[in-house]
Amino acid sequence: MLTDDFDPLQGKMLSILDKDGKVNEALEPRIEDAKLLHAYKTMVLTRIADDKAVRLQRQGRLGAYPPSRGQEASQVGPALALEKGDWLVWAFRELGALLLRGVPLWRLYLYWMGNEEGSVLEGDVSLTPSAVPVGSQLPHAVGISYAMKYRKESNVVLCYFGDGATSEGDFHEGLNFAGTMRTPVIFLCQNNQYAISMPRKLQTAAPTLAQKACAYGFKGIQVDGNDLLALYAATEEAVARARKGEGPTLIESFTYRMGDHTTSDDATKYRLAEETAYWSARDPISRFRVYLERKNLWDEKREKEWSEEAARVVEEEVRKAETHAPPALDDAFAHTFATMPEGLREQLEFMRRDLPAKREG
Amino acid sequence: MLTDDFDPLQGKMLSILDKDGKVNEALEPRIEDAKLLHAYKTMVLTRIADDKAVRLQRQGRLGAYPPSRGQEASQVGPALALEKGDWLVWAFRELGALLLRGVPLWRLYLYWMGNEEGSVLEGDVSLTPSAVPVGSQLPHAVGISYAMKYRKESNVVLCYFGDGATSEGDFHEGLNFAGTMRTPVIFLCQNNQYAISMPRKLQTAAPTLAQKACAYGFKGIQVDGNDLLALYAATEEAVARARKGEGPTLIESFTYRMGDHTTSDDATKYRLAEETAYWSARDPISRFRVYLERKNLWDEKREKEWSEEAARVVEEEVRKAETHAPPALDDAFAHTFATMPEGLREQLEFMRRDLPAKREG
Amino acid sequence: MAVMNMVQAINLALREEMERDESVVCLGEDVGVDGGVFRVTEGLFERFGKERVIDTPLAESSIVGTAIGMAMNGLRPVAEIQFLGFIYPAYQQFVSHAARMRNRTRGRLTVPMVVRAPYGAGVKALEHHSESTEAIFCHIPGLKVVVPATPLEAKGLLTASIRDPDPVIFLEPTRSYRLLKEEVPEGEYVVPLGQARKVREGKDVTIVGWGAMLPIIQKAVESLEKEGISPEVLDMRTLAPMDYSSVVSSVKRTGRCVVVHEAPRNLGLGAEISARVMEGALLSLQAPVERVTAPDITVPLPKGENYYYISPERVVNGVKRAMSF
Amino acid sequence: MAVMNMVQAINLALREEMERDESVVCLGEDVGVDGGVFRVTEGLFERFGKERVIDTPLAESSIVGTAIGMAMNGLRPVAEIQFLGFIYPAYQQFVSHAARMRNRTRGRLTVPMVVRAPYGAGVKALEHHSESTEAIFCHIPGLKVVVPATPLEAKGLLTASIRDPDPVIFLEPTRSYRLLKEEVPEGEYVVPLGQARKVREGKDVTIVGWGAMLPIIQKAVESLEKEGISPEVLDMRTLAPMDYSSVVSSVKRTGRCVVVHEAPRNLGLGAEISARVMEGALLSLQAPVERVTAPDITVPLPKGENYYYISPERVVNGVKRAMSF
Ligand SMILES: Cc1ncc(C[n+]2csc(CCOP(=O)(O)OP(=O)(O)O)c2C)c(N)n1
Ligand SMILES: Cc1ncc(C[n+]2csc(CCOP(=O)(O)OP(=O)(O)O)c2C)c(N)n1
Ligand SMILES: [Mg+2]
Ligand SMILES: [Mg+2]
Repeated sequence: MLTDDFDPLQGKMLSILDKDGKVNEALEPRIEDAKLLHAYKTMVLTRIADDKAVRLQRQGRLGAYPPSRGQEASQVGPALALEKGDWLVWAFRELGALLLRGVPLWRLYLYWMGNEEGSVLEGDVSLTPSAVPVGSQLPHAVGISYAMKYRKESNVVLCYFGDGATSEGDFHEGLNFAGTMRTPVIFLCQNNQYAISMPRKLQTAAPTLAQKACAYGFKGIQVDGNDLLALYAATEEAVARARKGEGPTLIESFTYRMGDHTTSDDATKYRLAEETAYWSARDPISRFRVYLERKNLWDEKREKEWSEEAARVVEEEVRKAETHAPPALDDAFAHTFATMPEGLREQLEFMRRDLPAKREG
Repeated sequence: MLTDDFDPLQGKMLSILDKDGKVNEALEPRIEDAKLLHAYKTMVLTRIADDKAVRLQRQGRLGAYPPSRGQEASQVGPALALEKGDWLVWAFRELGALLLRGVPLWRLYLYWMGNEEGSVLEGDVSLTPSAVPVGSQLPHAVGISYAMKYRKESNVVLCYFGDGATSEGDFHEGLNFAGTMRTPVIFLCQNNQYAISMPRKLQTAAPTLAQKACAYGFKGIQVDGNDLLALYAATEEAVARARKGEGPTLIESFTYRMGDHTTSDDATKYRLAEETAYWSARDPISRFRVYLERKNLWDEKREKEWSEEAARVVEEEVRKAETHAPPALDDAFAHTFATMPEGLREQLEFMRRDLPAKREG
Repeated sequence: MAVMNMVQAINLALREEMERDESVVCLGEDVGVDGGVFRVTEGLFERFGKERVIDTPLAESSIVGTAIGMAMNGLRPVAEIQFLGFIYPAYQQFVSHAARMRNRTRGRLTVPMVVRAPYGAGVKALEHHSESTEAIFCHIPGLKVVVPATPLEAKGLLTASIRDPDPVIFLEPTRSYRLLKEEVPEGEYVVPLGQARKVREGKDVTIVGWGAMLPIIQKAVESLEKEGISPEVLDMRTLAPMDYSSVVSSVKRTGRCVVVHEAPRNLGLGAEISARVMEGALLSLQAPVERVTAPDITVPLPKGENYYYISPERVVNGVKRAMSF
Repeated sequence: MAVMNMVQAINLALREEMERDESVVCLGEDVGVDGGVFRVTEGLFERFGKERVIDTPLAESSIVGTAIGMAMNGLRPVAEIQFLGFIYPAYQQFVSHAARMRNRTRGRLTVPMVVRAPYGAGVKALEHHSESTEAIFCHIPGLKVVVPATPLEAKGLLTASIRDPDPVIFLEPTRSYRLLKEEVPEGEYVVPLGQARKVREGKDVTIVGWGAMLPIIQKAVESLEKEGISPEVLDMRTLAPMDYSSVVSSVKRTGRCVVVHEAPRNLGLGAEISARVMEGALLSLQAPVERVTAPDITVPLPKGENYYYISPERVVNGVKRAMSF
């Protein structure tokens, strides 16, 4: 068991693919080629889409946005271990995981543009909406996984959150519930070293976040968060455990937020260029590319083709989002309850009259 | 360091005085005789006062009451390690600790009788009021201790709570704050094996509560909670650490609630007589009495004298509480703000007229 | 038809809904083995087992948050919070998630959850056990709040709440738990949410209340009648979204309105009812809407509770003020 | 006297109070090194050091709970909650402790704490960043709630709040943070809590608002004046305990009242103001109190915010309804 071999209380961290793309073969997970390629392409797409979102924000075409740059492996790696029917519960900085799950990019842009329609998802997607209140989604993950267990389904829940979230009461309560109920849930902490300006070491006096699992009677493991293989391996093991009814696991993905907290933030106020440079040299995408190239699955030509293709896709999705109709007044009222109460209907009709004409639609 | 020698992660528990009163001399703390006697007498007084409260409730002379029986050492032992100026932050089942700190028993009775005047305390008592919302007092302990640290005082805070409280978000947030701020606070968990009907093992999947400290970067220790010497020793060490600026400690006092959760509860609904019998044989008072007798500090005669004296004191305090004036209407309004706002004054005057005559006074 | 008190009626509703629908589960502190501190869930653990009647750790935010997750994934959780005074740690889960999950997912994910909590003063309880903070939930769009006044009502309203597609906070007046027994039918009995109940017709004044206020209002009515005053009494029973139009149309006939509640006056539900009555019936009003409420103070400990809670005399006084304006 | 915006004025008040009184400390998420996400605490960390300007872990309940403990033990903490929409986890600490510590200890322990939080809609923010849930605090006896409308007011009210012996929730309208600059004095400048401010005298209608509503009301007033309507405008500024008597006496003169707020209508502060006006001035009222508020829905994302927030036109419409009743 990786969780036994890499005990955070003994200062161990799981790493499989080093910063230069060299793989530790003893630990290398078996992943089919198509899946590896899919993961890589999704990471590249994530980065391009993410950079685009930041630019759109700067141009006033999109609202405040939390960039994912640097965390692509941390997002894509764990989600790669899921099957259809498994749920993904996320916070707000998980673009890569969402794209891997097939969420249409233009919907996400639409959401960040401030259009409620961006939250529409077709089909049977096992996905919660973003959870901006930090840590508040963890109990949901427990409840969702409880329902799976109750119905004797073999699905699991993968629940993302940040290092900052580990300080919230809901983190504690959620993990404690999951521990006592032994539900099939994997808690994936993206420790990107900061909660806005707060460095990880001031967030808690514990040397690792992974060791917090010991308070809940299950295992925790710290993983190189820029190493897709390590993330996949740790998550796969945790998923298997969960499917067998052996309960939850806490995974700390040790990564770094290369960009600002959001486009409203200026990270240079609280961190040094050297630090960012250090992490730059540990980029999750480039090392995974080396790995694929060594496996002869990738080359310069494919790289060029895919980045062009991805850029094209991103532009197309932006266009789709930007040409989407603005929300209608009715839509702001429609989803308050399953059936609109009489009083609310009256308010809607009142607002229709009361709003200055230019404002509607 | 006891916290190193008795690591809860290794399944160790500190015990000094065994159930028959035999002392482990290697670990025996040095406590002056007068202090030992004071502790013993307080434990006996606590038991008598506690039993009395239960009887008063049965007679309709006092409201719902949470009995302390069985937890006298767990309450008195830690508080014995405090000095004047140290704060005590408690939950609601800490009668022994309050008596040791000199809180007048009649005030406590008055409080449990439902008279607001029971909360009046004269002088410079470093004591919070009871905190019924489980776990909610922990952040207060952090803030109080922060103020000490800020003013460079050498005082500490001793904060009591139950095993159930460890599941609340405020437990987690409080310990985490204390860990990062390194404030002088001792978290004393009275694990009495139940939170109302919920057995400790269902409260959390962690094998011990003490090990939860590992999530916050400081030490935790599990202590025989019916062993006053062990509690004193562990707390004394933690207090010393705190005074030196070395931050918090979590102490799990492994004890047992011999009575019902409160007088509204019926513990036979959820636990077996055998269990209670097992713990009965581990009574904290009788084993400490043996210890004192072996030290020639106590004997049958003194026992008899003190139990009579304590019983007399208790009756006197009951009388004082029962003859206390009922609260006045004004008092219900007086402490809402430092200065009564105009609108509230109007309400008070209105209520004076509106209340049926018999109700006032 | 059996005669039962409110605790038994709630228990019956829970049992029947659990039998009818496998997706209904109960969770909370002490709801299982112990049967609940008020015995409301008694026997359910034995009947339905620990997967469906879940004793949870002591953590309200997670009780509600877990119930939200369950509800999003196909279950119909009925969570218990031991007293309304301990629900506050879960407030974020209500406001930021339960109330808006439907809106935030454009109807894709919903939260058909019930959170039950005993509430209200007058039972000589400890600190924090007597709160009436219904207003803090009623103010939040997307939440339903229900309070039953009698055993029969409790059965019908709880059944409707469990079947409701949206989150419902079901507040049970502790003072009424064992106050009164009445016939409660076994089997299907549903009281639709969102409709006030006319308890009594009258022509001089409309008295509006809910939950534990009803028996008190009833006593007041008896003495008012002796003085020749004929009150109409409305039990609002769903506090959000509230059936304000029933109040307005009643006041249009009676010309006077007295609202009775145990919450503090400032921003209690009486404020909104008062505002709506003025908006809807100003020209019919012969006196300002009278609010008979607790004062704006913390609920006193039991020996001072008479300074706080609502007595029939205070209701009578309120009606008389309205009559003599 | 320097000309400054509200962010600068608040910063100035904090700095001066910290200089005046060593027991004043600031704490919260990102208040230290970063100077706050809105730059409100900028420069304080450098000036007063990390013992007095404390970057805390991300945990609202503990931020407020720790501040309560600090206040009980002689400090005067000024805690920041990053947005009002994230304060809910701390709600128990406000209701069950801050609001009643004085009462529960019969005056022995008090909580002279300020909790600051940006709030309100209209700045194109993310979900949960636009809440106006002041009502849930105003309803709780023992809490004070303050909202400044201008930089000068902000300085004076915050200074008073920090010196106040009771817990104050100080809500800063994000929309007004940088909207307007005005002269703000350095040194002692205190605006007492609990008193409304008459922004403008008028005779036809009383418009009541606070915070970010004031500039909107101002615009409405300009166009109303052109139509020959003369509104009186009151800035309530302390929302709890509120200076209702100023409203009542104004309405007694004008005969009409319009309340403007951004919170949902149901149980928003408009309800209480409406009820008090009826109670205190029914016979002077020539129209029902008009409430110009947000509807009872979740704050929409930015592209839909026009469906939610208050515009000068909507205020004008409200006044006209009141004038033509
Ligand atoms: C309950 C709550 N408090 C505060 C905020 C404001 N806020 C947004 S993100 C953030 C930091 C989150 O840090 P972390 O959990 O590490 O996630 P990251 O942003 O690094 O991905 C804060 C404080 C919030 N959204 N929710
Ligand atoms: C926040 C909160 N939830 C629920 C309750 C009701 N309640 C009172 S005591 C108690 C159990 C407390 O257990 P524990 O912390 O172990 O303390 P003990 O009673 O055993 O001393 C509960 C659930 C409460 N007081 N506060
Ligand atoms: Mg982070
Ligand atoms: Mg216990």
